[in-house]
Amino acid sequence: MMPDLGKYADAVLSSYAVSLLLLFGIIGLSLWRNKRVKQQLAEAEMQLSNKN
Amino acid sequence: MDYAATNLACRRGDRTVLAGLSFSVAAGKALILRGANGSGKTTLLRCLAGLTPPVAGSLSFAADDVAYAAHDNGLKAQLRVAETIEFWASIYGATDTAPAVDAFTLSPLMTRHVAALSAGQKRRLSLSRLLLTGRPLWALDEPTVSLDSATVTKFADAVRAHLAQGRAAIIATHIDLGLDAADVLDVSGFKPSVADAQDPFLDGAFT
Amino acid sequence: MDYAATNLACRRGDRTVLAGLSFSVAAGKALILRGANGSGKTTLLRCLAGLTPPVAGSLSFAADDVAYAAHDNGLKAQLRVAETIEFWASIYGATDTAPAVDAFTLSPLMTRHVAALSAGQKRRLSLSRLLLTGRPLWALDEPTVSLDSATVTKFADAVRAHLAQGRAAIIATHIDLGLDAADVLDVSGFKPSVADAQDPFLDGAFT
Amino acid sequence: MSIWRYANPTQFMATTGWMLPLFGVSAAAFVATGLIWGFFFTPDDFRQGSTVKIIYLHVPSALMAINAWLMMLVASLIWLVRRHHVSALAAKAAAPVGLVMTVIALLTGAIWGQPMWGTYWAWDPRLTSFLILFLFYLGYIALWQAIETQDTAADLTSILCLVGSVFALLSRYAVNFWNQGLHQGTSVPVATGGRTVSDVFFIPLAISMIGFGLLFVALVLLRTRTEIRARRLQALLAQSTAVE
Amino acid sequence: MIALLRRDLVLAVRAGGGFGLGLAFFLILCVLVPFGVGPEPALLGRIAPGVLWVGALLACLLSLDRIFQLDFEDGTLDLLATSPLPLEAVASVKAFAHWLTTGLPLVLAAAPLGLLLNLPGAAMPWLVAGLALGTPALSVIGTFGAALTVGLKRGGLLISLLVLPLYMPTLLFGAEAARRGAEGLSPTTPLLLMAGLTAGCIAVMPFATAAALRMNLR
Amino acid sequence: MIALLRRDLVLAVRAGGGFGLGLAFFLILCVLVPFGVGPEPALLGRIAPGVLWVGALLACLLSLDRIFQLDFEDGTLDLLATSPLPLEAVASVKAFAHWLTTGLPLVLAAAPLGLLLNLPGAAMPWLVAGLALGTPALSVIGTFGAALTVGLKRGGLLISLLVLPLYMPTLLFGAEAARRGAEGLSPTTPLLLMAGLTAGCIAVMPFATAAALRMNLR
Ligand code: HEM
Ligand SMILES: Nc1ncnc2c1ncn2[C@@H]1O[C@H](COP(=O)(O)OP(=O)(O)OP(=O)(O)O)[C@@H](O)[C@H]1O
Ligand SMILES: Nc1ncnc2c1ncn2[C@@H]1O[C@H](COP(=O)(O)OP(=O)(O)OP(=O)(O)O)[C@@H](O)[C@H]1O
Ligand SMILES: [Mg+2]
Ligand SMILES: [Mg+2]
Repeated sequence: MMPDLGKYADAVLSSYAVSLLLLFGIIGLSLWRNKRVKQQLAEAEMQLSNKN
Repeated sequence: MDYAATNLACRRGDRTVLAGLSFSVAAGKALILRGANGSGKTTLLRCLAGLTPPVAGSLSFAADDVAYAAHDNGLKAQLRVAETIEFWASIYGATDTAPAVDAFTLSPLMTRHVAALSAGQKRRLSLSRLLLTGRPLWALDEPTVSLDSATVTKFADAVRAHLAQGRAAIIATHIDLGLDAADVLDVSGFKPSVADAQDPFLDGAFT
Repeated sequence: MDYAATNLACRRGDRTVLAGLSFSVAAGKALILRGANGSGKTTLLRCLAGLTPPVAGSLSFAADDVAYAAHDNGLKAQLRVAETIEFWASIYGATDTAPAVDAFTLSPLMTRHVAALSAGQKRRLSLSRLLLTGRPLWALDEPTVSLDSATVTKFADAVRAHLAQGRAAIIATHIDLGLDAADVLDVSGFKPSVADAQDPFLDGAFT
Repeated sequence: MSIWRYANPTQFMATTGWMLPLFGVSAAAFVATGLIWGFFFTPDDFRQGSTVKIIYLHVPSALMAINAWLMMLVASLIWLVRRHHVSALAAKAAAPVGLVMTVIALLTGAIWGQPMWGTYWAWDPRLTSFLILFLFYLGYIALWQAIETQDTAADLTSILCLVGSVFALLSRYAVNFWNQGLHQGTSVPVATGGRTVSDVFFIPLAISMIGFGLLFVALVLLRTRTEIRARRLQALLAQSTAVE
Repeated sequence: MIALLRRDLVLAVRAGGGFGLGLAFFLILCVLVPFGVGPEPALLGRIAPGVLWVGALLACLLSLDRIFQLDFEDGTLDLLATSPLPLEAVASVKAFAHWLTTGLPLVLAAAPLGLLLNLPGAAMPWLVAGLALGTPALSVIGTFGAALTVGLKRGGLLISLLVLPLYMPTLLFGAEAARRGAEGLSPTTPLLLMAGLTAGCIAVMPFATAAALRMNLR
Repeated sequence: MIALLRRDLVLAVRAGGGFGLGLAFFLILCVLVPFGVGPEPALLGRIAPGVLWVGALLACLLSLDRIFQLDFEDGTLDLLATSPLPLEAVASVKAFAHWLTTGLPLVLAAAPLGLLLNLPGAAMPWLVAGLALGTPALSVIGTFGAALTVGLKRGGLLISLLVLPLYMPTLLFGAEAARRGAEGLSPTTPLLLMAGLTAGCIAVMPFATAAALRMNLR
């Protein structure tokens, strides 16, 4: 299954590893922050509607 | 000429602080702004001076008519008193600095560096700029801060002289200046509702 | 315990501003400093707080007994109100910040950044530090600047409570705080003569 | 109904609510197809050996790094001219994504450089201008972070984006003038249609490029939604303390 | 406007800043570099134009944050903004004052300092010409950066981050001109390009600066 | 003391400063130098240790004037001086906070940036070791310089002038260690000397700093 990368295996694998790490990093960060802010907003709206 | 504001709303930072405020100051009159700390006096004055555009409403005068004096003195510690006065005189194209110097008894201090003035002396120097602007509407933010009582009286005299020339003043202050030709406006009464905030993120609802 | 100064002379920059000043404040009493702008109130307070050593004379108390509040607020725009209070609490080892917060009604402002406070709100925050110091002698330089009248009353209450604990206060101010247990000292009467300046270059004569 | 109604936060939230999953899923599909195809099912290049596989990451990310900045430029202009808040927030949301793309392009390029040119880094014009782009992203993000008042932050970053774009172009030109490079020229000139990469490499590369584009859109939509919510949260809190 | 310029210069001189210090910084850098990279004359000569250019840039950067910050903090900027002077004029005057106190001394000092670093004689006139043409752009661009960050305390390093990429073209043209001069090639093209760049900056940037100031004071 | 440290770090981060920016400056410098001196790898490799050291120095310098200046201007320094905290402790904490936000990021970033400048691999560990040992001294000495100039507005360039000569020994030892490393010689002697210097500075300078502060507040 794994293709033979020859003497450049290090370069190819590390570039894939680094890139995927960064991509998943930004995706994860975006999702996490989205969830957190959504929750905070919901709480704030709840509080305000209770107040009025 | 009247200086009027109609249905004004003003913002400070991200917050709409005042809304629905209207007033009119006739020539020769003063308007005293009252209100507890944080009620929006500074916000209003900055708006009148053209520093923050109003969120809503309109003003009957241009920012060029307004001489603004803020909480801060706007003085340079390294300049001498005389140099400071000359600087503002040439910015405003004023030729005669004597009235400004006399109104706040600055002549004994002229050769001092601003750094070596006491708090009240600094305030006096800062206020003297008003007489150099030649502008008809004074917008003053707690001008009497750290002035002693004799100087407060002198300051009130300067305001009266200004008004007597058919000009006007809007003054935020917590003390009584003893101006007879003064209306009082309490800004606490103009708290905005959420709808006044004019913020597209507060229209409609989403979660 | 009495807080006394004997024959004090104080310097500001290169200038000896006060000389021959003596006073004594009993526990539970306040001393109000009066004097025109530039008469030396700030100079005296800085000397009491240990920032400038006296040119002559002596103090019956240590700088560690003094909680000093200056003209400037000493606030950081980037910190929140709560963070500011916590910071000073831990510097002074105070465990309970509630009295400080309550005395100046800061609780609605706790989550705000200092940058987004009005002038009077900043002053209130700055004064709240006094209650965290736990020090017996308050040395306050025009503490009521830019406070509205309701807050001035609250502040006077705080001073009274402090005095009621058998402590003392020295307050420079141009307004009337309505403290009954207060003596008044006018610093204008202590102008130094040339001999008082204690400057070796003014002794003897040479040309 | 003009297109500008999407610049209203409520409208934007409603519309993107169902668009976002669509973009997300298709981005995942395209990126996965492109990269798996490229990594497992393409032959080695006769000169570059297996390192040619890096191209499926390097070129799409480089492309998106530039496009992200262009998108920010357009959004900034819209904010400055028409003052549509969503557009300012979209620019804010895009910057970190663009930054990540730039970093990926730089890192994969550097890793590729070692076997090809014998060095991780050379002061080649294209590489250099990418490094400058990286700095622009950093500055832009730092300025957003540093300013409290949201509208002011939007205004100032927009101006920075505008001025920065002009100077980025200028330095691209100046850099060329300064050093002739090692880096190969564009081999996918879309305008002329001719290309020097053979189909075996090109098809997965194209899929990957589309995938990165979709991924960018999906991320920007998601992050813009977050920014809008954060903004509403802030406005609610601010106004409730002002009104009370 | 002249009053503002005079005031800024007086302040620069009084505050222990002024002409002397930009220069002193430049001198110190030129002393540091040989310590850092070692004393071989040939090596120093090669890197001299670059070092002098980088030094000019850093001397500018070091002083940028003060252009508006002090005026902002003590409230003078509010007063200037409400004065009859248009903010564009304020921006230009500030940039000009900055150039007079930082750029001009560097231009004058470059020749003797070049000697210190073994700069080849052929490169000298082109280096000086480049600095003379380029430093005004540095001041104008830097003033823009200062206007962007004026509200922020401790903006010092943030300015550097924002402004340095904007300095890149000027630096490239300037160093290129000096290098071509050293190698006996004609440096007119980069110099002309740089002159164009500087002229453009002087014409356009004050408007961006004034806009940024207005937004920050709001 | 920990409260003060925490406050300083929070302020550094909030004000758009903090860890990132010292680093960004360093990065920018490493980008500038090749532009200035030209792109040849061999040349760059030779001057790399010197450039990185000079860069570390400048990154420190750029941020020095803010150590006390802001606290002085808004009156906090008066309040700190009358607080139970001894001024010596204030001085140490300020220096430590400065190192955390400026020196530490530089140490961490030196290796990757060395790559950018073609720094020979053999020199790398010694360069990093030198920076790790030397940057604390830079912060402590810089804090002293900041205390000397605290009363003066626009002290920025004056500080540089005062502090740079004091930085000289650190720079010399550091660059020497990196160069010896690059040439395969043993760099322990300069490193040991530098460690001694740093230890001495950390022990003694806070007293000088506190004394300078006291005089300036008087
Ligand atoms: C850090 C170093 C590098 C950077 C910043 C970089 C940057 C870029 C950029 C900006 C593009 C342009 C994409 C476009 O115009 O469509 C590109 C394309 C490309 N790069 Fe790099 N590159 C780097 C190193 C390398 C290396 C070492 C190689 C291999 C020898 C390489 C091979 C390519 C190829 C084959 C393309 C596609 C060209 C095309 O088809 O348009 N790059 N790179
Ligand atoms: N930069 C700012 N950002 C956000 N809100 C602010 C800002 N400055 C002030 N505020 C808030 O706006 C409101 C109005 O402030 P303003 O300074 O106008 O009050 P003021 O009437 O002048 O009070 P004072 O008598 O204390 O000077 C206050 O609640 C204050 O907390
Ligand atoms: N840094 C300084 N150097 C030299 N002289 C100074 C300095 N600061 C103030 N002075 C002078 O010292 C005198 C006393 O000043 P001080 O600040 O103590 O007055 P004050 O009573 O507090 O006045 P105010 O009511 O205005 O605050 C004044 O004449 C002032 O001009
Ligand atoms: Mg106010
Ligand atoms: Mg005083």
